[in-house]
Amino acid sequence: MSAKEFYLNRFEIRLSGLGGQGILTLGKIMGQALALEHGFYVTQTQSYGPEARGGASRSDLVISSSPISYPKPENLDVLVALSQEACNLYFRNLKADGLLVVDTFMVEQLPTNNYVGIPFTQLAKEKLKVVQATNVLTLGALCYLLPFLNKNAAAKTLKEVFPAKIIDKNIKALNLGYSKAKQLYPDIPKKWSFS
Amino acid sequence: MVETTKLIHEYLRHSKKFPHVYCPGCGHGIVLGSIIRSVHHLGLSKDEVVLIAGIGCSGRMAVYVDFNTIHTTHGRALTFATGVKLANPKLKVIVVMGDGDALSIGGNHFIHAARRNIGVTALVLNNNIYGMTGGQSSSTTPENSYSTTTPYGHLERDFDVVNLALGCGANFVSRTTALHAQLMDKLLTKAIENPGFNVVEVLTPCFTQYGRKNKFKNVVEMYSWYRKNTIKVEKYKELPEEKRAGKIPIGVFSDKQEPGFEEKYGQLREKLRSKK
Amino acid sequence: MARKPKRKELFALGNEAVVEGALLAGCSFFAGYPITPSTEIAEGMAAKLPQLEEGVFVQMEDEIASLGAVIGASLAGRKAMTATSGPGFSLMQEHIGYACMAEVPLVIVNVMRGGPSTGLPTNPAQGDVQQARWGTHGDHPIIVLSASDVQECLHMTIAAFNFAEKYRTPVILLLDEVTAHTREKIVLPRPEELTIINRTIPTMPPEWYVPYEETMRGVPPMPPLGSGYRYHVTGLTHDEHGYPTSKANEISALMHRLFRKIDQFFYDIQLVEEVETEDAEVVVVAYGCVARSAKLAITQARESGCKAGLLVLKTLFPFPRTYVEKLARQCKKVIVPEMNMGQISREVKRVNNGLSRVVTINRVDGQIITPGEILKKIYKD
Amino acid sequence: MAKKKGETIVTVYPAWCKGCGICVNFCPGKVLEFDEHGKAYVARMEECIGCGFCELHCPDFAISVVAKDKKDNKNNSEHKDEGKN
Repeated sequence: MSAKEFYLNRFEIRLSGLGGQGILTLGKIMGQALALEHGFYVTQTQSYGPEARGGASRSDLVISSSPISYPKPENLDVLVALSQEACNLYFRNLKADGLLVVDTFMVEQLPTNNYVGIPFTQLAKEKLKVVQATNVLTLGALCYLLPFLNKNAAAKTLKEVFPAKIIDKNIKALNLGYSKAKQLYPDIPKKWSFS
Repeated sequence: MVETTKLIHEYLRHSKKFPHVYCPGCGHGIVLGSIIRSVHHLGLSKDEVVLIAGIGCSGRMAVYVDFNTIHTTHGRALTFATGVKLANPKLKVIVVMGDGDALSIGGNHFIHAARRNIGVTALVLNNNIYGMTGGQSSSTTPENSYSTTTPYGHLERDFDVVNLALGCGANFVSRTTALHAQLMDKLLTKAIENPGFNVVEVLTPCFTQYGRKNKFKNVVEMYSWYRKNTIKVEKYKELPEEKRAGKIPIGVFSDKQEPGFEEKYGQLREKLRSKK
Repeated sequence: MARKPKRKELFALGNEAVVEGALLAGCSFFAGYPITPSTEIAEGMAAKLPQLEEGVFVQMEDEIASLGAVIGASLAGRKAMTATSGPGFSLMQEHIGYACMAEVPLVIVNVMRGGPSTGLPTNPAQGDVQQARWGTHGDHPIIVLSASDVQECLHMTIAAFNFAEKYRTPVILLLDEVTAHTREKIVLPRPEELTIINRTIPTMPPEWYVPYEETMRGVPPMPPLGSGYRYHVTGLTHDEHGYPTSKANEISALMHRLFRKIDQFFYDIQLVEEVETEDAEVVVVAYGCVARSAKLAITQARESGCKAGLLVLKTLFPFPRTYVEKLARQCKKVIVPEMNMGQISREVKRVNNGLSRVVTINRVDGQIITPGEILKKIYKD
Repeated sequence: MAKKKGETIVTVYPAWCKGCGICVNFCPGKVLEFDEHGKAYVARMEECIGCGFCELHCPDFAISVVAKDKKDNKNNSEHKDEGKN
């Protein structure tokens, strides 16, 4: 699980959705796992708005095997959209062969047939009984979909970032997201070619 | 309390020219004497006293006395003092401000220093006017009185320093006049020693810029006015409402010993360190 | 041989890196007032300083008070700082002048906004470059630094403290929202890897101490308040004893010393990074987050065979004129992209003085200048 | 301190006196008066009761009041020196 196995040249991910869905935390945890556990160069930027809840929220990651100059994404390799609005707004920034990951519970009108759809919010509500776990469920799914992001590294980061009393629930969410993605989209990880 | 002049001379900076710049009869000199007597009475060394002044006539005081002295910007003396006290709580910080300094341009700092209860002594030398800039009205210029910027009489109301300080929660709040030097010594001694934020308002005459424009013949008449119109706060409280008008109470209005902000911050540090 | 402990790594915001840098530099006092996009610096200090033996964080009533408290703390012997953004920086200007005049070491971090006025609080801009240079009234020298990535935020904060202490002067570190709010991995240097400079304190008996004495370096020693060296501090022009003066010869000596102490160490202060400038025919001069855009642009230009280079300014003032002049002589075109209407390009043009063609890229819409925009100017004749 | 008359010596340092008149007007014993230059001087030393009002309220630190016996000993000469500053 080290950065040496994969050569990434500006791999760009946008995590987007509504304020309150934990998008910024998701970006921070994912960035930290990739930077500190895997040893990639990572820049994580986000849009700051005056609104703390509701409204659009996004967090961008640029991941690379060499130092990153320009810290913002230019062409997205992955767009994660946890709301219809975010999907509509950012789909045009996704590369033609990029991967769209949506929360099918929140996004009903898809701009393409080529996407990964998992009902993260629904799973969080029904299986975990905590809607706040949506973001970590998403992280779990991404750990499966992106071969360079290891689930154990993500779990380690979760333990560093979250207070002890909510760790178990979050690990559970991480595993659930991972297995759900694996079950629904077994072939996606093979899509990537890193060299 | 005689034989104090020689003592005062010991605290003055011998490299500075005397007599000082203040106009004849200006109470600022009396206040400087009182600060020195109070520091001496408390047995403090010159090194542990920091005298911080603002801008204006009162601001000039700092240069004359052999303490650690800082002549700051207009109205901001209390902010410097907050930094000094927090950085080194062992220092005794005395802040000298005029009325324009403390309550007009520095009003925000005054109320927040009081609210924060930072451990400094705030001396407000209230002469009801901007002296150094030439007699413009300040936030303590009485209604209807004249200044160079209120040539037709002042329409605004003036601040009551004591009530303002009380409202902001200062530990110790007091008032005296330049004519009541013994009371001033007592109040200042107490204020320097007391924890938290301590206010001493000194009514001090400015004949040059205020008295002349407001029907006083000379500075002595202004002192006589203080003698006639001030009353000990204890007696003031016994007066029936109708007899209080025009009387200025002097003395101690609040005397609390709540710990200063710097002390509480020290306790916080202790707590955090013991947890580790 | 004992293995050295692993350096601590953090995934941190630029603002958080400033906090780490300040603590490594020995900062133990912070006074500030919340303002976007600098607030994480205050929040970080609020959490960390009380954990130190002597650390103090205080949230003041406004930015004027914040810098006043910082000056007071510095006079009392602390390494002290504040952080703010455009509007707050404007409020601090009077006290910046005071700190220049009274020679009080301190650090101000300004995470810039666009303006005028409240402007654009949550988007990046580089609107305060000339304000940092000339914001306070009266002639004065000043040191202004910048940083373009998160690790550099840490190192430039340390540099800011070192310059402040070495030259007894306020130092301003200008950041932008992108740099302040980007998270990246930073590596905390081990203390023994760092050079930390502390102010010189007087060593003569107090009676012989002359607070503003002319010295070789032009920087007089500075005792903490209460240490036995009683002297007078003032913002008025003063003689070497610190007493106010209006005598022409004394004022002249003071003012010239203030300038000299910065000027004569110009080569120590001017920090830049040169990227592929050796054979460059087109040079981009940039600072802050825009320097990162420029870096990608010149990489792309080189890939297509265009001899492009980059000069990243880490010191903005005193303006690193020797580097700019050298490159202006060498290349055909100098491109200055910045997120204002031309604040550093004025300096570049002044130094360039007709040597080369100076082209500017200016954005004032709260958006970072992209590598594509710079690339276009590199190619364009 | 002495409250009897005639037990104190009052000194005014003319170099520092600005002639404001506080001492002259508020002295309970009318000890001080103005001289022809408008500065305070001790006109009736014997009337001084040693209350110290003038010393405390001289804004210019130009008046010293000391007990007679002390004055005779050492303070006399020192005070004179300072008056010349």
